[in-house]
Amino acid sequence: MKTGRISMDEFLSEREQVLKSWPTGEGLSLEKGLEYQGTIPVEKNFAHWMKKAIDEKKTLLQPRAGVALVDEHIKLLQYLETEGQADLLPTTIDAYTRQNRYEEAQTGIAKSIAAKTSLLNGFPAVNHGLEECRRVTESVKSPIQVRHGTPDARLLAEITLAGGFTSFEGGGISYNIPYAKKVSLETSMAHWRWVDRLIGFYEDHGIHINREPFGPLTGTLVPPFVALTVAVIEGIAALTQGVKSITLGYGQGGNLVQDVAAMYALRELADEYFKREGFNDYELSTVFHQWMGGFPEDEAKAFSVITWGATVGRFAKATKIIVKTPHEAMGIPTKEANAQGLLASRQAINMLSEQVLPVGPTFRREIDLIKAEVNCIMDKIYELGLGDAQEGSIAAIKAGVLDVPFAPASVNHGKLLPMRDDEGYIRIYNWGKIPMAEEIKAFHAQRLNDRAKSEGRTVCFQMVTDDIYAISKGKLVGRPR
Amino acid sequence: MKTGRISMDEFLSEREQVLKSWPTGEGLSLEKGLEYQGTIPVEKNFAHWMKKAIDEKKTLLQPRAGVALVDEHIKLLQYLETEGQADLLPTTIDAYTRQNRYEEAQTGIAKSIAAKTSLLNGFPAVNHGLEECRRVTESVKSPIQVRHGTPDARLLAEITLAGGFTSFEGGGISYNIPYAKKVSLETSMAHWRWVDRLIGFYEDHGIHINREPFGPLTGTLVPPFVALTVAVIEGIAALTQGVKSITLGYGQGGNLVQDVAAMYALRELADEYFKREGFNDYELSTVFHQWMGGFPEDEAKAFSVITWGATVGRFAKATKIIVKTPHEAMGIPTKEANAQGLLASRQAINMLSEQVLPVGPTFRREIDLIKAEVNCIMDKIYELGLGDAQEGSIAAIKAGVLDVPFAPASVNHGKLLPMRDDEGYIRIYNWGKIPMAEEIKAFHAQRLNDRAKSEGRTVCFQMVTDDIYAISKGKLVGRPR
Amino acid sequence: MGNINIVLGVIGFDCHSVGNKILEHFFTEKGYSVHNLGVMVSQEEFINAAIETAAPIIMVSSLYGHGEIDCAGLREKCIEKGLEDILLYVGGNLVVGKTPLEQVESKFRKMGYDRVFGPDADLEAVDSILRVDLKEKGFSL
Amino acid sequence: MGNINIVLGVIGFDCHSVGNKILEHFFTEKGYSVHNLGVMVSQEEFINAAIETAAPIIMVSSLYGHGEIDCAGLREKCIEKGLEDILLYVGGNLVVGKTPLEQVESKFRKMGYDRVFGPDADLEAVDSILRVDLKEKGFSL
Ligand code: B12
Ligand code: B12
Repeated sequence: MKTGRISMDEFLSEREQVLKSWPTGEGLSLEKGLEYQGTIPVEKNFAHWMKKAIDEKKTLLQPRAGVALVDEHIKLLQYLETEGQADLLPTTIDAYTRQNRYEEAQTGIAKSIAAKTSLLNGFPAVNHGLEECRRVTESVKSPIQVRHGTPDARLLAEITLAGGFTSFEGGGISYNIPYAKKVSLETSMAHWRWVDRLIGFYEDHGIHINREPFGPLTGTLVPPFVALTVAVIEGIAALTQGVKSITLGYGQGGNLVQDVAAMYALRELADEYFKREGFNDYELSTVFHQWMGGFPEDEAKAFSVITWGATVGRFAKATKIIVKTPHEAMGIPTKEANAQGLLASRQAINMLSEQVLPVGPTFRREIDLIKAEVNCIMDKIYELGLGDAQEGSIAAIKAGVLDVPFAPASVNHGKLLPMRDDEGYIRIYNWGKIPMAEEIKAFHAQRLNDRAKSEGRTVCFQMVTDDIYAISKGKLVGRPR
Repeated sequence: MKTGRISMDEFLSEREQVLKSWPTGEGLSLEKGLEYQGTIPVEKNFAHWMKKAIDEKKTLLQPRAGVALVDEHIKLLQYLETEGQADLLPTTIDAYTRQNRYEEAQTGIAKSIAAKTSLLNGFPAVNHGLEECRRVTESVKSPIQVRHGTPDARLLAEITLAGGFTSFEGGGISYNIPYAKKVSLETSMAHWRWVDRLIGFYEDHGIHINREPFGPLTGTLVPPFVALTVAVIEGIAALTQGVKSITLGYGQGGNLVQDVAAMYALRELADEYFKREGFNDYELSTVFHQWMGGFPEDEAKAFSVITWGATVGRFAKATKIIVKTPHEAMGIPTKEANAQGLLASRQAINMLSEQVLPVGPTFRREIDLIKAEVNCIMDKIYELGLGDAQEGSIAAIKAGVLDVPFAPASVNHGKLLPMRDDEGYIRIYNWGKIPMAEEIKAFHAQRLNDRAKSEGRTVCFQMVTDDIYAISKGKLVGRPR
Repeated sequence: MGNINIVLGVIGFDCHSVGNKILEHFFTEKGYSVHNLGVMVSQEEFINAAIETAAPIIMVSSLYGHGEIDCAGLREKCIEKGLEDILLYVGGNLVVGKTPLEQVESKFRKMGYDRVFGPDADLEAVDSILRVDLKEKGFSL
Repeated sequence: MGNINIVLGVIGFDCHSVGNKILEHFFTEKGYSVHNLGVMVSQEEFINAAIETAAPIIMVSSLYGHGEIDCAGLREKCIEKGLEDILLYVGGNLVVGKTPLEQVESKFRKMGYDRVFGPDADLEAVDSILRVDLKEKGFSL
C-alpha cells in the first residue's frame, strides 16, 4: 500500500494532541491561520519569491539567524534586510525547541533576559507563541522562513504558519538523521507527514507556503547521491500531502564540477521521480548551501570560503543560496558579521549574474554518474517499499542501503565512509551496505587509488579525518604534511 | 634594421650618465653587484621560484607593498612573509621616485620621519641607496621584486639589482602609457632597453633575474588583445637584451571565460612570437592581477572581488597572482589588511589547487578570437616597423593602431572605447584607428547590440561610464537603474 | 595504557557528531579506553558512565552554543556522587557567539572544569596535557 | 551656463587618469566649460589656467596618496596671484592609507580648500553643492 495523503479526520485528531503539548498551542485555530495568511501581501510570500526567481533566472540570498528574545530578533532581521540586503529572511529556531524541550527553552529565555544577551542558539518560536510570531513577521518587508532541525515540528509549524511565516524547512529524514539520536524514522516521518499535510491544507485554501527539505544533512563530506536521494524522497513525501512550492537543497562539497553537476542532477532527478509518482503540479526550486563543514577561524579565509560558495551556487543556477558568515568557525554571528557574509555573497553573485558556466562533457559525465548512483539506491528503495518510496526509505536506512556519513542517529547505519579523490571530488572509500553497481564502485575505487598513489600512502581512514579538517585548515584535500 | 642588443660600449657609456643622476648612484660597481648577487642562495632567487612553480604547476601569491622608511618597510615585508604567507615579496616604489623626482622623495622621507608615519606611497629605493636595499633584501627569506611604474628606471634598476632584488617589473610601453604624461615612447623604450640589457648582463654572468612587463596597463576595461599585444612586444624587447626569465601579465577583466581565454592565449601567443623572433632559450611564466579597476569600499565586498580574482587566476593556470587588499578603494593598506588579502587568496587557490577548469569550445572560441585580434595588430606593427616589432610598436601607438583606453600619456591615441557585452565580456564600442579585421568588428558590434537590446537603450558612452563604476558598485556590467 | 578509561560525549541537546567521532578515534589510537556516549548526553549519563567505568576523566563537548547552560552544575553533581577527584575537560564552541578563549576559559573554570578548550584545540597538545594531569592524579602511564 | 569655467586636473606626479576623464565628461554634460589639465599638474599650472580662463573654481584631484604633500600651499599661491576668492575643491584618495573622511576633511580645510570629497563622492551631489557655492559668490546659473 502506498503512503497516501493523511485524511482530514486523522489530521484533526492528531492536531488536538499536538496543540496540548505546550500552553501556546491552546486555542490555535486553522481558520484564523488561513485568514491571517490571507492578509499577507504577495511580496511577503516566500513561495512567490521563489517562483519569481525561477522565472527570472535569479539567485536569491538568505542568511541564518535567530536569537532568544523577540525585540532583539526583530532588530536582527531588520538589520539583515536593510544593511545585509538579504532577499529572504530566516528565523532559526533554538536547539531546545528543536527537541521539544520547551521548559529548557523557557529557562534560556529567562537567562537571556537576565544576561541581557541571547544565551539560546535560536529563536524559541513555540514559547513566544502566535502573537509574538506575528510581531516578528510584520516587522520586516521580506518573507521569512522557519529554519530548524526538529524531528517533531508539528506545534512549531502550526504556530509559525499561523504567525505569518511562509516557508518551512525540514523533513522526516533530513531533520532526524543529522539532528537526533534516538527518534525512530517511523515517528519522524509520520510527524513530518502531518507538517506537510498542514501546509497542503493551506495550499488547499489558496495559501501558498514554501517547503524545503534540509539538503546538507551532516554537512560533512556528504556524497551528492546521498543528499539527492533524501531530497527526492522528502520531495515526494511533501507533494503527497499537497505541498506545491518545493525547494530541494544541496550543501557545497567543494569541487566545482561535482557541485555544479549535483545541482543539475538534482533538478533532473526530482522532475523524473516526481513525474513517475504522478505529480505534475509543483514549483521546483533549488537551494545551494555554502560550505557546511568546519570553517577556517581566520575571517579573511572564511570570506574566501563564503565567496567560493556563492560563486559555485550561482554557476550551479541555484534559486537561492544560504549564506555563511566570517564568524562561522567561532560562534553564532553578530548581525554585522552576518551582513558581511551576505554582502560578500551578493558581490559574488552580482559579478556573475550575466555569466554562464559552460557545462561540457566533464560536467555531463559527473551528472550522469550522480544520477546513476541515485537510481541505484532508489531502485532498491522502491523494491524494499514494494513500490512505496517513503516506506522503502525507512527500510533502506535501517538496512544501510541509504547511509548518511558521520550522523548521530542510531538508526543510521554509519558505515558509509566518504573521502576526496585526487581532484577533490567526494568519492566512497567504504560503501557499507549500499547496493551500488559494481562499475560505479570500481570507478570510485580507481579515483581513490589515484589519490593514494599521488600521496604515496595507501587509502586509509586517516584520509577521511584529514579531509574533514581540510577546509578549516585552508585546503580542499587533506594531504599528508 | 632590427632593434638589436645594446653593445657593451654603449651600455657602459650610458651607465656613466645614469649613475650621476643622484648621489646614491656614485661609485656603484657592476662587478660588486654580480658578486653580491652570487652570494644570494637560490631559494631567495625570484627566477628560481617562478621556474619551480611552472614545473610543479603551482600558483604563487604576491602582494604589493612599500613604505617610506627602511625599518618600517622591513617590518612590513616580514609581516607579509610570516603572517601573510606571501610566496614572493614586492617592494613598491613611491610615485616621486617613479618620476625621478628624488628631491621630492627626499622631502617625503623627511616628512614621514617627522609625522612618524609614511607619507609616501612607496619605498624610495634610490634615495635610500645600495646598502639600505641590501638591508631590506637580507631581512626576509623570500625573493623580492621591484614594482613601480617608472618610465626611466635605469638608476633604480642598477641600485636595486646590486642591492639583492631578483626581479624587476616594467617595460617601455607599459611603464609609460599608463604612468606618464609627456615622456616620448622612443625615450622610455630606449631606457628600458638599457634596463633589460643590465639584466641580460647579469644573465651573461650566470645571475638569473626575473623580468615582468606590466600587464594590466590602466587596469580599466583593458581589452585582452591590447594587454597581450603589449606583453608580446615587451617580451621580445626583453629577450632581445638577454633576459631569460620572463613573466607576462594580464589584469582580470571580470568575465571568467574571457579571462581564462586571455591567459591561455597569452602563453600561446608569446611562444609563437618569441619563436618567430628566433628565441628558444627562455623561461616563460605568467602573472594574473586581481581586479585592477575601482574596488568596492565595503571590505566584505572587497574580499569577494579578491577571492573571485584568485579563483580565476588559479583556473587560468597563472604562475603567480598579484593580490589586492580589502582597503583597496580607500588607501594604501595596513600590513594587516594586506595580509588579509593574501590569506583570502591563499584559501581560494588552495581550495582549487587540485581542481581543473574544463576548458571546452566556448573557451576555445574566445582564445582564438583574442589570438586573431592580437595577430591583426601585430601584423600591422611588423609592417610599420619594416619587420621590427619594437620600432613598429612605437609607430603603431602614435598612429592609434595600438591604443590603451583611459591612459594619461599624450602619445596614446585614446580613441579606443571598450565596454561590456551582455555577458560581461569586454568588447569594443569604438575602434579608433585600430585596423581590426571586419568580421571581428562585426562580432563585437553584434555582441554590444545584444546588450543594448537587453537594456532597452542604444549603445552609448554612458555604458562605458557605467561599466567603469560597475564593480565598485557591486556589479560586473553597468546596467541602467 | 588500555586500562585508562575516558568518558566522552556531547552534552545537552547538541547533535554535533563529527568532532565527537574524531575525538573517539583519536584517543582510542592514543591507547585509552574511550567510552563514547555520543551526542545529546545528560549530566547524569556522564556521571553514571564515569562511575561504571571508574574513569579518571570526563570529556564534555559542547558545540551548539548552549554550553553555558548545559555544563553548569556538573562538578557539583560529580561531588555529590562521590567523584570529587575526577578530571573534567570541556571543549568546543562553548558559548553563544565569537568570544575570546580566555573569557570562555575563566567562565568554565569557575564552573569547576579543569581544562577548557576551543574548537581549534590541537589534539596532540590535549593528549600531552592529559598525561600530565593524569600523572598528578597518581596514574602511571 | 557654458560660460562658467572649471579648471580641472590631477595634482603632483599622480597618473590616475580614469576619474579625471569621468569628471571632465560629467561637468561638461552639466553645462560647464571644463578646462581639463589632465594628470600630473603642478600648482602653477592650475593657477595659470584659472587666471587665463577667469575660472571661479579649481577642482583638484589626488588619488595616489601624496595629496597631503602636493596640495599644501595652493591656497597661499592663489592669494599671491590675486585669486583670493577662487573656490578650491579637492577630491580623491587624499592621504596615504584608509582614513575616515572627517579627518581628511579637517586636514584639507585647514589647508584652505573649500570642499573636500572622498573617492565615493556622488557627482550629482557635488554639482548641487557647486551651484550653491557659485551662487554665493554671485554667479547666476
Ligand atoms: C557541521 C555543523 C553542523 C551540522 C552538524 C551535523 C552533525 N550531526 O554533526 C548541522 C548542519 C546539522 C548543524 C546544526 C546546528 N548547528 Co552547527 N555547525 C557545524 C559546523 C559548520 C562544523 C562542525 C564540525 O563538524 N566541525 C568539525 C569537527 C571536527 O570539529 P568540532 O566539531 O569543532 O570538534 C573539534 C573541536 O571542537 C574539539 N573539541 C570538541 N569538543 C571537545 C572536548 C574536549 C575535551 C576537547 C579537548 C576538544 C573538543 O575537538 C574536536 C575535534 O577536532 C560548525 C561551525 C564550524 N566549526 O565551522 C557549526 C556550529 C557548531 N553550529 C552551530 C549551531 C548554532 C547549530 C544549530 C543550533 C543551528 C544553528 N542555529 O545554526 C544546529 C544544532 C542543533 C543541535 N541540536 O545541536 C554553531 C554554534 C554556535 C555557538 N556555539 O555560538 C556553530 C559554531 C556555527 C555558527 N558559527 O553559528 N551544525
Ligand atoms: C586603476 C588604478 C591604478 C592604475 C591607474 C591607471 C591610470 N593611468 O589611470 C595604475 C595601475 C596605473 C595605478 C597606479 C598607481 N596607483 Co592606483 N589605483 C587604481 C584604482 C584601483 C582605481 C582608480 C580608478 O580609476 N577608479 C575609478 C575612478 C572613476 O574613480 P577615482 O579615480 O576614485 O575618481 C573619482 C573620485 O575619486 C572622485 N574624485 C576624484 N578627484 C576628485 C576631485 C573632486 C573635486 C571631486 C568632487 C571628486 C573627485 O570622482 C572621481 C570620479 O567618480 C585605485 C583604487 C580604487 N579606487 O579602487 C588605486 C589607487 C588610487 N592607487 C594607488 C596607488 C598608491 C598607486 C601607485 C602609487 C602604485 C602603488 N603604490 O600601488 C601608482 C601611482 C603612480 C602615479 N604616478 O600616480 C592607491 C592610492 C593610495 C592612497 N591614496 O593611500 C589606491 C587607492 C590603491 C590603494 N588602496 O593602494 N593605479
